[in-house]
Amino acid sequence: MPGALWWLLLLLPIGSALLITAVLRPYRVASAAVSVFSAGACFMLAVWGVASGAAAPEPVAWLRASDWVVMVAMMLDPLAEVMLLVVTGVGFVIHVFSLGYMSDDPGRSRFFGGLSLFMFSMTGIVVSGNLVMTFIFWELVGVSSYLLIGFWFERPSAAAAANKAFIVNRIGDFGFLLGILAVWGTLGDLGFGPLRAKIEAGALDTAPWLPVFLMALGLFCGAVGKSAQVPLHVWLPDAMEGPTPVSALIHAATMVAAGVYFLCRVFFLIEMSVPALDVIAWTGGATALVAALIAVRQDDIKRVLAYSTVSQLGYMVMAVGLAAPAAAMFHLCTHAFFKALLFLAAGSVIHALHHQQDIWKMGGLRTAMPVTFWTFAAGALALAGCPGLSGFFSKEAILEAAHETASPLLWLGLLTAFLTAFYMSRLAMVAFFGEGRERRAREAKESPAVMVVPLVVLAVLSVVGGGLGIYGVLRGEAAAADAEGHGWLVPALSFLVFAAGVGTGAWLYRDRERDPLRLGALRDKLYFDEVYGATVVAANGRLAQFWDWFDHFVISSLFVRGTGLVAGGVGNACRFLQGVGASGYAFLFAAGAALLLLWAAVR
Amino acid sequence: MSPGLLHYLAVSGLIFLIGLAGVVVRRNIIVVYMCLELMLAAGVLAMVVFSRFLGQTDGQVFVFFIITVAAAEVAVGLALIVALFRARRTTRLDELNTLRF
Amino acid sequence: MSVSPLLVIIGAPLLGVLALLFRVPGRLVALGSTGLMCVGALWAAACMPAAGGMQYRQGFDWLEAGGIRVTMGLGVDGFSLPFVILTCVVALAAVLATPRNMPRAAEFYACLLLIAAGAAGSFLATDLVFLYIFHELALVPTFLGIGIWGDGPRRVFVTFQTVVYLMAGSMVLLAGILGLLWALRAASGVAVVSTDLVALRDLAAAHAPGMAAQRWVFGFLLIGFGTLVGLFPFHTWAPRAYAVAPAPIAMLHAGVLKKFGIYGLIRVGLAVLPSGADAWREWLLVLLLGNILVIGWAAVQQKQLNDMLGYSSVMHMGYLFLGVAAGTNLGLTGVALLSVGHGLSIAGLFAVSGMVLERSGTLAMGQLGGIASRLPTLGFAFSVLGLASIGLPGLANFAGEISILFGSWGAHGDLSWGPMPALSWGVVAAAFGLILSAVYMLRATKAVFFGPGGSVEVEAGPIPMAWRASVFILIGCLLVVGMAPAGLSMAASSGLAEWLGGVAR
Amino acid sequence: MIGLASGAMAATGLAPAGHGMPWWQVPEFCWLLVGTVLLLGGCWGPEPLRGRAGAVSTAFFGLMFIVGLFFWRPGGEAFGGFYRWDGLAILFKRLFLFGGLIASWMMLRSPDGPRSERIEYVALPWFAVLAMGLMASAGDFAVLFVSLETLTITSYILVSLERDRATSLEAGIKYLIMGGLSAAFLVYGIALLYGTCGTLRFDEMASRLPGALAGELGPVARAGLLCVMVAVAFKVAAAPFQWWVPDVYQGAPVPITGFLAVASKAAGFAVLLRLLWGPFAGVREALVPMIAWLAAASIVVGNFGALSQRNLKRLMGYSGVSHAGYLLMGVAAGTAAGVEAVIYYLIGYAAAVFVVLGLLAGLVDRLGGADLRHLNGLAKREPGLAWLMLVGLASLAGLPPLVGFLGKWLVFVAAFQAGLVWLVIVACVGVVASLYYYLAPVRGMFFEPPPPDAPSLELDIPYRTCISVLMGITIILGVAPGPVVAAIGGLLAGQ
Repeated sequence: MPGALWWLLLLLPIGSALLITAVLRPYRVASAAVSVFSAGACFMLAVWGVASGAAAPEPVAWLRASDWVVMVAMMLDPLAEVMLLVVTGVGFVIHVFSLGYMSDDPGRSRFFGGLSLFMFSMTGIVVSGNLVMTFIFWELVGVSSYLLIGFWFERPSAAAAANKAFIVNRIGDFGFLLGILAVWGTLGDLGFGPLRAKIEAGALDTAPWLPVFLMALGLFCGAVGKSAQVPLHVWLPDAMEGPTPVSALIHAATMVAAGVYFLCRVFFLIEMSVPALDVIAWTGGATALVAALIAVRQDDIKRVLAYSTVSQLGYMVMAVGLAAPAAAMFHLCTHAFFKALLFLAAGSVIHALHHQQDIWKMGGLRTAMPVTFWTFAAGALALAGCPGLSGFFSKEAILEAAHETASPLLWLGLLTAFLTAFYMSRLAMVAFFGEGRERRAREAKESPAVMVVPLVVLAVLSVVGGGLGIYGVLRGEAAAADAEGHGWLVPALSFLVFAAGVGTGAWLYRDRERDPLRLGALRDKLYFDEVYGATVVAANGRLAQFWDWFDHFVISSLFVRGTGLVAGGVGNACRFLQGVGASGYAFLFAAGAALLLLWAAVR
Repeated sequence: MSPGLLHYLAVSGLIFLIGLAGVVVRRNIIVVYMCLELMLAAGVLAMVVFSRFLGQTDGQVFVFFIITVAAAEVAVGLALIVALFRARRTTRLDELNTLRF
Repeated sequence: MSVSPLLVIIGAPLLGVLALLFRVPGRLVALGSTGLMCVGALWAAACMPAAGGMQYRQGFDWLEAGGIRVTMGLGVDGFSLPFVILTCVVALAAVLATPRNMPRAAEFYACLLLIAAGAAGSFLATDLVFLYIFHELALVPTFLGIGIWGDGPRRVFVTFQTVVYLMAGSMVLLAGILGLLWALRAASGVAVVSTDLVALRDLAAAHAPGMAAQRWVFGFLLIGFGTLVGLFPFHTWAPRAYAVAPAPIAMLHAGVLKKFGIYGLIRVGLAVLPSGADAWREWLLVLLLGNILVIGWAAVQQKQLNDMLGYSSVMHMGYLFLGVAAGTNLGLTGVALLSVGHGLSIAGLFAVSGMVLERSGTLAMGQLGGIASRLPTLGFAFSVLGLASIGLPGLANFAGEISILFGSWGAHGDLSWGPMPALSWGVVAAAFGLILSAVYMLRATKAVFFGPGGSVEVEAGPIPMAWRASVFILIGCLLVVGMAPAGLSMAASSGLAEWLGGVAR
Repeated sequence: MIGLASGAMAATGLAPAGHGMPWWQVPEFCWLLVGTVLLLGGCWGPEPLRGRAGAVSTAFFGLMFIVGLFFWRPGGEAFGGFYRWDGLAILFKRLFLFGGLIASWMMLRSPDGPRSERIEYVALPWFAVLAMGLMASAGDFAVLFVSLETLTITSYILVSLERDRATSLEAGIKYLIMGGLSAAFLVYGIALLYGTCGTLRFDEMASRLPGALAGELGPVARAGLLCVMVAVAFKVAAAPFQWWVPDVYQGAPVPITGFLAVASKAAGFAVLLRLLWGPFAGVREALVPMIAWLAAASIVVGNFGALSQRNLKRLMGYSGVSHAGYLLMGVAAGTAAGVEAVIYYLIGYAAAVFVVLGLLAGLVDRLGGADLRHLNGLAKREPGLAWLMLVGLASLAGLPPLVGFLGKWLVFVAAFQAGLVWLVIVACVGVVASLYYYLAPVRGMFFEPPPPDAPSLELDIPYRTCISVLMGITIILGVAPGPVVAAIGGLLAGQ
């Protein structure tokens, strides 16, 4: 493939988005067709390009002022290629699924326009060759996410969730931007290639630890926001207000993983600061555990999956922090498959149940929706770490990394894995087994083929994804060779916690009408929203109130109007002086003359 | 001791100030007007004195101009005061207060 | 004098005003004039030679008195070109956004055209005095525009406050200009000082005024120009004026005319008084933090859509001032880009809020809601423009913001690990401001356009084509500049490099 | 017959040769003749002539103005130096004639009372202009005193001629008393100066005054100097001697207000410049701070006092005080540039004031008064007139591209270059405040609805044209000031 064709990867989706927005909005079928076509074409292009090993195209200057240039440059190393295939592949599958899922929505054009915009932005992040370009597409995925979460903007909850997602991400981006600026300010470059070269040449070797730590931390901030790490994870569960394909594509498989991808991309920089790696690892570990705990006691099918996503993202970030970016990326890929699958399956269920999402109102879907059930089960098992399925391998790679560094994070990871298996079996038991608890559940029917086929495709990937050699590609040829020789301890422990988790879940939730566990704190998401409401949001409100008051009453009233009043006062004084009548005038006249005389006498 | 220049000047200045005070203090327009004439007279006195002491006649000629102008001013002024009295039945300055502020 | 694009740009609106005296249909004249302006701007941009320096220069000696020679001159360089284009586009958009049933239409269009002429003239003038004169030209039309067609119970008060405040700024500026000429004359000893900008710059380069003079004069220029832009704490006129003004006036004023101050500060202040600028940098930093943080938070608190837009507009001026404080080529290029972006986006936002007001009779965010489902065009336009204004990549504002932030971050490439310079702290605050701007803009979008319907009835008829055209022209320009900012940025950058010469760091 | 005679005389002042200037070339004689003939003809002439006296007077003003504008060349003096014929005199005389022309036109056409039926309104402006002309040409304190008092006494009559109107009389009386006071100061000052310098001639005093001030009678001379300055300050309406201004401007008939505002103030400045570049030249530097303070006080009192005025005429009075302040800035600069600026400013001020007051004169009785509220809705009733008024007010406020801005620019530059930075800053503050009150009438005209059942406002075409021409002057002098500024500079330099 000629290298210049890579540009189509960006041009097709943005063209599709613009075309739909500007022209095709009234034509829903055409919009959908254009969007799906562009997604498909992108996937084909990606496969073709990767297969033929096409070189990256010539960069183009986007913004230039004196000697400062921002390039639109592509960087297509194995990391990017793997991610590209995952993004375009999963994206295409989900586009197809959406055809069915959104078939009866009046705003379908807008939906597909948003999806195309997202594909553009996400592809941009993947192929980006420098920090500013990453930041640009970073913001753009944020916006497409905002638009799609708020797709049903008539719902106040959706509009609120969209805002929350955008603003929380902006908080992360604040640090991200400063990190980029710091990198540029100290290393004087923005491109990943030159930066890497400089660092490998020892540019940071003599640096004090603090600036490098802050630099790495700044970049990590972006990932914290985008990949929903504690403490900025709060937006992701709310983002489930969007249509389910969006949740699958953006808020499970691809966009939220962009943070992890980016960390791997700049790992050469982050690894220069050991404290930063520690911070990253522990943030990831904490996220994994906290989210898994909360997931245990959620009742909304999508929210369980959302917290599970947060938890798995924490896993990946932890892997980066443990200096195992390949493991992180591996888990990212497998997670993309099975989490997309899980969401699509959940979408299939929701679609069939006419937008019922509470698992306690489901039940018995195993028989009503067999394909959905089996694919869901495949995904759930993969997520839970069933040996032989993709999730087992990738999760095990991460735990292995923790084991190698003898980090206490290994135990934390295992606990999380147990919880994962537990809540997934809980979800499957409550939603699919037993009897239907509501009429809608009892009357559910299998979804149409356009939705089922993507499920099957993803299910296959989830099952075999561990064996596709992705890990090898990511670790490089040499590392792949000695990857075989890992010990027995970690796989054994993994299997143990998997079995324990599934067993406990199946035992506890078999034929239940309501949740046997109370765990109010977990049900209330460990009060993150409440704490933020009482602190950050309240402080923001107070500050806004105060400065508004300051602006109105101090600056505007006191200074500005005060000046006006003083002027008016002087004017009135003049006026009243003028009211004294003719004799008064004579007196004032004489007084004026006396003043002049006095002045002359004093001089 | 014969009165010197400064004595005359002092008298003239006093007359000027008295006139000024009258203008400021008095409320009757005619009286005020007379006080104005008093001030002019102070000027006239000074002029004549200086003319005398300088040994010139310029100043004394100037006095005639002053007197003429003052006469014209009085003519107009009295006409105005009469008109005012006709219109308002008053010659008091402090009752002229339509134009204020 | 041959016909140059600049003559077209400046002449079209003035001729339009003349034509309006003769009972010609106002809308037609206004559309024609502003259309011609756009043609002129395109012509100027298309035929602009790559070499730097003032282009299309023409002019003549106008007045020589009191040791000061004033020349009437027009010219454009890479730095003023973005502002000129902005003026023309927004003028056209403002005319298009004017409702067809505007009462006293001829007078209204006359006001619009006069403001447009004033703005265009001040960006095209190559003479310090004319720079001032053209800006002042817009004062009375602003007064009439807000006072006659404005809305709200405090209309008259706000109108007076606005023009008196602007006049105060202008007078500080005038004092600064006089001081500048005086200082230059004292420093150089020439008998007659020419107020031609090029001559002034060269004179200052050859005979720089003393430090005390630079400090004083730059202080006046900073506060004078700053007041016109809405530099904290001299900003209070702006949000109130825009809240009251009719949409087209607010579009032109907030979008274009306000940029005059920042343009002048760079064109005159930085070029002629670089040491003065250095001396004021820390102060400027403090004040611009007021713009970004104080006004940013105050914007969050606003309850009226127009108020919020006004505050947001003032807040974004802080970013422009950050670029000025940095004084680097990159930062100042960013100022030009962000001026364009902000001008286009705020103009569009005011157009939308004007339409919302027309359709619902109120702008209280508490009473509005769900307009996007009744009038999708409005929702779409507001979302895009709002996102542009909070710095969405792909739209023009982002390119400007990122250039300013990079340009202000300090020297790059050196591995000295000293403490952060003050400017960098300003950048930190500015980056924080990006969060604030997202908070207030998205909140407003949600309150007005999303969610279920509000408590007031929204009239859901079709949106007039002209209005659509207006907003889509603005969005189109935002997209074009945002997607491919290199053209403008290189023009601005080379223009600045030529203009400031060794001055810019 | 009168026409013929005056036409012949109008050719006077054409080409004075050298220093001697035959008396018949002094244009004031011609003006005196016109005034006298008009007065006598108006009193006793045949009825058709009497009815047309106003028109004849206006025509002659026009004629004289044109002659003065195009044919006068400076240089020379008459009556042995009592009468100067230099550039300053010529410039001011043109201004006076212009003021007389517009004022008599306004009285002729304005529906504000059947003015031209009273012969005083026709004839007295001639005597006033005559007096002003002499003031501008004075070479001796005697001439100065007599001409100044002639002007003052004429003004008393013009102001208070509307005897049936209480405000007119009251204004007249107040003017009379304040004028008398100022005359007394003038006389006393002249006497003291005469006594200490031993002369009344300007050129002789110029050389003797510094010595006199330093001599043993120094304080007396100083007091005399100040008394004269007080009288002049009164004439130009500078604070703190401005007390008569608001009342007189408000009480007088509108055309007279305009005449006072333009011509009388200009005459005051003519005297001031004459004195400072004549007898007081030696002490000018010492007087500058005082003038600067007077300027500052006028700017503050005028501008701030006007802020809450509700009557347009009274507002114009305060505005006149403030403009006296700006003009004094130019004087305080003490440079040729300052004098140039003052004259240019006066021209622009004249045009703008006549636009505003001319419109008011034309409309005042159908508006129902000269209060600001009477202007309400003018833009809806007569948009053209409202815009004319707006231009006039904007020019007074000093907004470009009108002549008001240019005048201020020149004055500010002159003051700044002279080092009066503080004064420029005070003036800037004043300008800001002034915008508020100049826009107050605009607010009424443009923002407010017209009163219910308001009568239609017809203004005949010639009158409109006249005002439009004046507006044109404010715009043209603002847009293309070069030639006029150059001409002023040339005349002052004696070419």
